[in-house]
Amino acid sequence: MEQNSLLTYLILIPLIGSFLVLFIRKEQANLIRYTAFAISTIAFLVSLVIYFQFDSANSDFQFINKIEWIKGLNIHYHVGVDGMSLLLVLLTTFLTPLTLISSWSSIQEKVKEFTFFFLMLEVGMLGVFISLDLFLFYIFWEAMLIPMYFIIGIWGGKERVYAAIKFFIYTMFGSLLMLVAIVWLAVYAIGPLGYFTTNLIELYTIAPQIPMYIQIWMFLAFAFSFAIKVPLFPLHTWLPDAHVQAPTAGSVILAGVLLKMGTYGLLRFNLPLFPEASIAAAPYISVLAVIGIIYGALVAMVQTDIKKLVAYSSVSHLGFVVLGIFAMTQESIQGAVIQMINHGLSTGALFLLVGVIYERTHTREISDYGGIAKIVPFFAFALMFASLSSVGLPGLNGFVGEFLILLGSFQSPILNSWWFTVFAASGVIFAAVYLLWMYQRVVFGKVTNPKLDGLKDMNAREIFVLAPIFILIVWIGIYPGTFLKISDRSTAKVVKQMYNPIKVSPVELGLNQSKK
Amino acid sequence: LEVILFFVFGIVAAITAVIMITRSNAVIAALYLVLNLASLAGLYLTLNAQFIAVTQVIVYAGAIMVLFLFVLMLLRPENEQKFLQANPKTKIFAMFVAFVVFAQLVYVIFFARPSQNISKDLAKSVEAGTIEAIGRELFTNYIVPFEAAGFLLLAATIGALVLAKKKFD
Amino acid sequence: MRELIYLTVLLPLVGFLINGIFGSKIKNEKIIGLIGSGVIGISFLIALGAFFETLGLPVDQRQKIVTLFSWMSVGNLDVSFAYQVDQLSLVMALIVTGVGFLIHVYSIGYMHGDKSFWRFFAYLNLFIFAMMNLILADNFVLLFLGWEGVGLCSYLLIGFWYDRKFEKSTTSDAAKKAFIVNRIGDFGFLLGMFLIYMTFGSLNFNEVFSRAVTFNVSTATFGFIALFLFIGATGKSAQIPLFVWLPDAMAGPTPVSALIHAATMVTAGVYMVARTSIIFASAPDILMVVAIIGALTAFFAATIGIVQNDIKKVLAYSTVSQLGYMFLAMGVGAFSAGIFHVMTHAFFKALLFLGAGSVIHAMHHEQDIQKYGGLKKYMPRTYLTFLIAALAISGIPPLSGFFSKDEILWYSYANGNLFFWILGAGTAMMTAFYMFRLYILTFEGTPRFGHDKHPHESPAVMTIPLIVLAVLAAIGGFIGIPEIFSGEHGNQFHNFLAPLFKDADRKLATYNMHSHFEEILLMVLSVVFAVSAILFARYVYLKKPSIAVNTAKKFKGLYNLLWNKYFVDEAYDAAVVNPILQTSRSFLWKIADNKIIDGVVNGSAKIIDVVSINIRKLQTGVAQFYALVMVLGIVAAFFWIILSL
Amino acid sequence: MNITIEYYLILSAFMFFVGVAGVLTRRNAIIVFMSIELMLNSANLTLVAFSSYLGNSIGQLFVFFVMTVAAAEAAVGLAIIIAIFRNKLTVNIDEINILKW
Amino acid sequence: MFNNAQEFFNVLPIIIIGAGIVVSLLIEMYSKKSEILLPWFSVFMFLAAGLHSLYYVGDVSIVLQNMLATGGNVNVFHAIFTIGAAVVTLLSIDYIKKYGAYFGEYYIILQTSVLGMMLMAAAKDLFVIFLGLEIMSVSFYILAGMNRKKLTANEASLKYFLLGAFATGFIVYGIALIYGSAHTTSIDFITSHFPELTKNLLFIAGILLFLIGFSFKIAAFPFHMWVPDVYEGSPTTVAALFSTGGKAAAFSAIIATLFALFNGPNGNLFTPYLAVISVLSMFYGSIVAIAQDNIKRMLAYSSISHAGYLAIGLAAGNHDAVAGVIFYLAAYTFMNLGAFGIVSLLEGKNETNLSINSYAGLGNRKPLLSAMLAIIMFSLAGLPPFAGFFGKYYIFIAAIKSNLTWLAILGVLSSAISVYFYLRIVVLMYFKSSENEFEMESSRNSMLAIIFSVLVVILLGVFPGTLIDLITKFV
Repeated sequence: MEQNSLLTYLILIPLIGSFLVLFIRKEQANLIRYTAFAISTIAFLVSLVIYFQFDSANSDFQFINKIEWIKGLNIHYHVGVDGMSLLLVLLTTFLTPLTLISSWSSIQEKVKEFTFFFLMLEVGMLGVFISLDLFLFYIFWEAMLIPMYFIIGIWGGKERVYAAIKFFIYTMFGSLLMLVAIVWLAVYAIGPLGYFTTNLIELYTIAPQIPMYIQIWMFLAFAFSFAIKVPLFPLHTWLPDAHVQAPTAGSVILAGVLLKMGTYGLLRFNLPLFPEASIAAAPYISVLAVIGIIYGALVAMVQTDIKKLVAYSSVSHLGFVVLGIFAMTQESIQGAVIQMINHGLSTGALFLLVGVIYERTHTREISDYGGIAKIVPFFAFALMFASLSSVGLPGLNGFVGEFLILLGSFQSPILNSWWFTVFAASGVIFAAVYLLWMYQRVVFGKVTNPKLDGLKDMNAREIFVLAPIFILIVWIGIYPGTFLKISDRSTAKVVKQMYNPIKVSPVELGLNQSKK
Repeated sequence: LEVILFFVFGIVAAITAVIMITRSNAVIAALYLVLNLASLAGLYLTLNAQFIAVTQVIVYAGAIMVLFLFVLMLLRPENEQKFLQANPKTKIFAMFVAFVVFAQLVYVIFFARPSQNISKDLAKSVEAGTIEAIGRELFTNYIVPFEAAGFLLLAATIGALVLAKKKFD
Repeated sequence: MRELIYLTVLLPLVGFLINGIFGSKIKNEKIIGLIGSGVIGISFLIALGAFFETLGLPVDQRQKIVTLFSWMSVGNLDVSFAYQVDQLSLVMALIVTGVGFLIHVYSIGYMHGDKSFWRFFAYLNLFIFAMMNLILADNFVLLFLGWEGVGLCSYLLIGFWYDRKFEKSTTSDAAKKAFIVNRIGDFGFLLGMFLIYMTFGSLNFNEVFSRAVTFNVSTATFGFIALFLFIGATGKSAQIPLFVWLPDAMAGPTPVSALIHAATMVTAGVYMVARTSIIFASAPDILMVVAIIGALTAFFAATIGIVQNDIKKVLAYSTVSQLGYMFLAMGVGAFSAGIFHVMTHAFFKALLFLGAGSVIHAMHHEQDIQKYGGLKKYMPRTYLTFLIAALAISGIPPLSGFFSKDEILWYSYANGNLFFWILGAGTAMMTAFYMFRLYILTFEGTPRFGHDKHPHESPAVMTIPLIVLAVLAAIGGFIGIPEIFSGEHGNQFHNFLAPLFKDADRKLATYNMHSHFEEILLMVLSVVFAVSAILFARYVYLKKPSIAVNTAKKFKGLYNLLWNKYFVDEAYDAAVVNPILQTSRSFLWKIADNKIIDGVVNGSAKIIDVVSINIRKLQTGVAQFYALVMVLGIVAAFFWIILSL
Repeated sequence: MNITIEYYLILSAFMFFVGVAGVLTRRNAIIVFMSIELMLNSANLTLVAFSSYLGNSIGQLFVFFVMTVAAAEAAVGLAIIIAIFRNKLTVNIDEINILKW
Repeated sequence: MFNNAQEFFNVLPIIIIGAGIVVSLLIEMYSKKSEILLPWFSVFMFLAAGLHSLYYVGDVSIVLQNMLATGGNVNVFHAIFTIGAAVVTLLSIDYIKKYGAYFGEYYIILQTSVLGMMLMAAAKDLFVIFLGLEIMSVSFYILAGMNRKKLTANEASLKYFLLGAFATGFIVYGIALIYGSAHTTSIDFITSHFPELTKNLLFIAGILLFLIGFSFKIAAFPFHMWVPDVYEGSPTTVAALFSTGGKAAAFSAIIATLFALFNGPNGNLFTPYLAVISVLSMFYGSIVAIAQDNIKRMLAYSSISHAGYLAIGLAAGNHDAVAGVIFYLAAYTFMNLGAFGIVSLLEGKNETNLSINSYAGLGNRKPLLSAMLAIIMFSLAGLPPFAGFFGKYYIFIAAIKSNLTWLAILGVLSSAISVYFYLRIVVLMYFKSSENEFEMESSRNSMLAIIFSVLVVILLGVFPGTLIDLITKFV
């Protein structure tokens, strides 16, 4: 097939950039910052080029770039995007420069290392979204942990070490089982294909033939690691610590992109690879998702730390996404995809805002605030806007996603029960409760804390960071078509695969796995 | 005759071995070891392995054991207390474990019954034991191990030198 | 004009953007006010033009849909920003823009000198924008957008003075309460939408309604849909059990209470039920539920209204009770009557609030009617308009209130039963009573306020709207004269709306003819009730104030019950809010999350630590022990070999 | 009766056992080392027995090399023991346990 | 004797080392400034041998009366040994100076040990294996005790020696039994007749004893007990050699001898044994390592658990397994060389700064060094994109191919545990601030060695393909 190396450039730019940064003397912090920003912006532009050249009428992978890598094991450097991944790629390249700017004032020491790790992180995330070879995917998936680990551990808050280790081991533990599953799949492929392969596109046609009782295990192995990343209740406890301890930029990327890797994985791998198992598991996963929605909301409601509150709200929001994915209707999956973007934007914005105020007051305790609307009207407005988008107010992005997800899951033949949606929808109420309550306690009322007066309102840089996000929030809210269109075909394809997975003769099934 | 020889040497070897490990005085133990080795040499003779028997006497009973005795004299370590006096429990357990190994080996041997497919052919075994045969083999087919042995000894010599040198340079 | 209808939506948005973005720069209140109310005025004119244009058209062409662009289209879901012009939406549009315009003008005076004047107008415009979306939407999702949008605006406006105290708590508490209670309603509305989509495969009004007639769908399904939608309605329109937010909503500036919490937003529920009349009509049981809820709400709210002393509180409860009326109308299938009452109510209730506002304005934000009295001579215009409004709401012919209210009462008897009528009439009586209690304590009698206060008539910019509204409140009823008076060409308003409800009416088919005699009799009865109530109030509060005090003493328990609004808020707190908060804080977070789940995670790490600390002791450092272990390993291996053969 | 190979094997097994037992029980490093030599010798016996019963000289060659190895080990081992004795004035291996855990 | 020049050419690496030993002896005796000359000579020699064997990996042959094999795996192993040894030599140059004592013998013994390893890898006959093993072991005993003034060193060497000799006893006995049942010691014969030979219990017992002996050398549970003490006691650079060359050599011997295990019928005869010891080693190693605070000891336990992973490969016993094990060994060699190298660099006089707590805050003071150590730790923990990960991956492939999925799962579980203590180092270096600012004398040679091995680790991680092809071509 014809090669298209755009995606490779997309990965190489931050990769090379990160090393480039290492060569700048650490005294010139600003130079480092600007270069990093420039690099990530270039990456964003490249991704825009990809977006404009992307043919959304075509459901297959595009911009495929396949280079032989490890001949002995038939492993290729094999990348490409379809609608779903393209959106997430855009999200990544979009958020990275903004977060970099946002951390200009908050990150003062070890700027060089920070930028290095940050660009590395971008490489990892992009790689996860575009790799079409399970081995390659796994490499990026794991490698991405390392920079994040350092970002949390070095620039984090008081409990950062604990948080970093917890984050690392939690996720690592999950993904190791996936590694076994990947290898198993590749070995299984020898049966039908006659050769060992981790090529996703080939596996799409083979994996569904795996007999059910093994498929379940495969499914679980994959789902486990993704569920930890999402995070799905009850595997979410690393999230509050990581989010709270990470520096602002870290939290933004963590919430904005990393969590999506989990849901993306479910969508990209679990469903198409193991359709029967997914259908069998859907109700249970969905129950967990719904529990997560309500549980996350309830716990968020009673937090005293703004960042923790936002963190738990992510648990709740991601619950919606998972529900949408496992409802397996066109509407719900589209909703899930768009909701991934939404959550990235709105929660990202929330974290940015928390960071903005934290930089000034160095406290995250809600009780230390109150009545700052008078002092920092801009901030108040921005926070209101972000909260509303996260509450899912119609006309803003949050609504589109949640509405589609709920609409879809309500009539999902897989779940085949209203109750999932009924309970999930109650999360909408709670979202309003905890966010508005937080907002009220932080922004409204009289100024009680003397430290607060003389607070500076958001400066130009911070506004510049938030403005694009807000524009997108409204855009998606009013005219989501732009983005729904991209992923429409791909999601439709997934749904199709779900309902009629490729069937083959049982003889072929038992080929070399009969012993197992 | 062969039978008698075997039993004589065998029993001597076995007994000396046992005594060797139970003596509290190291020097005495060493001497019994010498005796044991000698009796082994005898056994080798009954097996028509002349060359090996001789080397056994010269190298082992001679050189090596002399070395041992030297060291013993040199260090003159205090005697241990009688066997089975110090912490007997562990020792008995250890004996038991070792004995289990023995039992297992015996079981294996009887289970395998090598004598079924190995029948002694006097002429050949005599021929095999001669110095010519061994020499020929050693310097044709087994030249590599032979060279290797040379390096081994070289290393050992240097090592002994380094480790036992009186003072550092 | 009809195809320009979307401008009535967009103009307020423009106003909002201008005021919102540049408002803080523009120092001049005049300009801001001009922009704010100007855009609404223009929208009103457009709506008016569209209305007359529509009147000119034959009945079957009166509906028109203006599509702007597609919003969400996934699978077979296709929702657009599309606005439909038809009789119902036009009536609502006229009410919203008309009354809205007046209130904007009024606010220029009322909010004069407030430090965030611009913000106020921005919010108001945003509200109108949302409200127009709500009523002009041609599909449920867009309606929902307006639905939540107005909720947001009411949140913003209730909390407008975010640093002020309000009763026990703060304005922002009230605001939050309003939003969240609304959300609970919206939750029902959402489910309703999902079920509709599941049943009819679409969310466009026309498709859904036509399919509701053609598809054969089980009554149960209709029931569920109707129920869910009605939950939404109760939230928005403050019906039992979700009415608790409305009284607190009075924390906002008075014009807000007039516009949002009296005239327009709270009637959205009624509008929605009317809009989906066909679905409700297909679920008679739910319709009955609606009627009962409506009647009860009307009655109990009225009882509470009797004893309140805060002028706005009284009006608030009267609003709740009037809304109950409208739902009663809906419940008995008198949809057009309900809408008719929405209109008249918009007039006189807005008038009442604005009047109250002007009083409060004059009394320097004193809201306790016990501290008023004899204001008649200080502020004549306010006094007069307020009186008209009071008479109107009490249903004194020929004021607008009389026609709409009486029509509802009649249908509640004709299509419903006597019980409804009694509740309705009783409510009417109480309404008349507390309205005049309010009126008398405020304007009649001798001043009860200190000499530090110098009440004065409000400026023209405030009084002119009062007068306009007063006129409307007075004559607005004539477009809906019942046919027994108007004779052969029937009830205008009815006939105008009729085509929208014909399907529903056919489904219900309850025009069991009653004689005109009954109708007239009931009419007279209700009027007599009202008049007597007024006189009684006059007697009690003007002639013998002692009676009031004594009765209050005599029925202490009942009085407290009413005074504390049946303790509903407290009940909710105790039954719902606190339990959730407690479990979340002390169980879910502190125990489940930190102890159990994290406990497992950290615990496993602990275990491994302990194990390793103990195992390392195996390394005793004695060579012989090492050898022993080796030999043990060998023994084991040999056993395995031996046994495996 | 004639001596089948089993006899030799048993004998060597026995000596092997004794050697192992010695290693496991004695404290004196030198004696432990001697026990190891005993083990080697038992192995040698086996080898020689096999070689003469099979009538090929490989076994005996091997014995030759084993002896070489034994010599080398003896040299090195004794040197080590001397070295440690110089530092610690003991050759009791259960006292030589500063390295543990 | 050699039949032609080609054969001579093929075994050249071994001959280079052999000759080198003699030359070094002469240098040591006669040269005044042997102190500088000798190490560099041996580095050069090692590299020469290593590059030669890498370059001529293609010409597979069996020479010298079926005693030695050349080409293919053998050469790969030779390369691992020699290059590893070169790195060790570089590390040693400044390290042994720290102890004030300089022994030229050190390098010579180093060379002999390498010679032993190479013989083991190349062996085609149990004789050669045995002698190679002994040469290596004897040299190791000496190296361990080289630093005589140190009691720890003495103790280490004594323990190593006694237990090693003990294990040798078993090996010899095993060989005796093998010989008795196979009537020969030629590995080819054993391999080709493996199936019918395994009908003979005597043979199985022999193989088992042989395996056990080597399980001792590869430090697999329960024959690992010597490892922590010896590593801790002996000089760091030497420990590096033990943990890399020694292990690799033992594995090479197992692969060479029991090649039958990896192909042909009832090859999986010993799978249960290997599987069990692999599981035990993995978990024992990674669990006990958590409680250590001496870094050398921790690395020792980690090497035990790595022996476990490698044993998975042996248990799997198929072509991928061989390739996987070899790759893993290569990767592991350079990881450990790097790790021990850094330790030796930071180690102060008379064994200070060995507690992992003394690594706190290193990230600020020695950015490059700590970065490299971090990379090595991640690689040891098996994280992509470093060599360690790929080794594991390959071995798991092998395991799963021969239906040992459960073994693979246990493997990943234990590596999940091991992450914990590897990360401890990283945490200390970067997330903690240092309490004692010790000084370390910089050493260009050591730095060179370390950087080299880290580069190899990264390269093997990112482009494992080349090495894989090299290996798989000849399996």
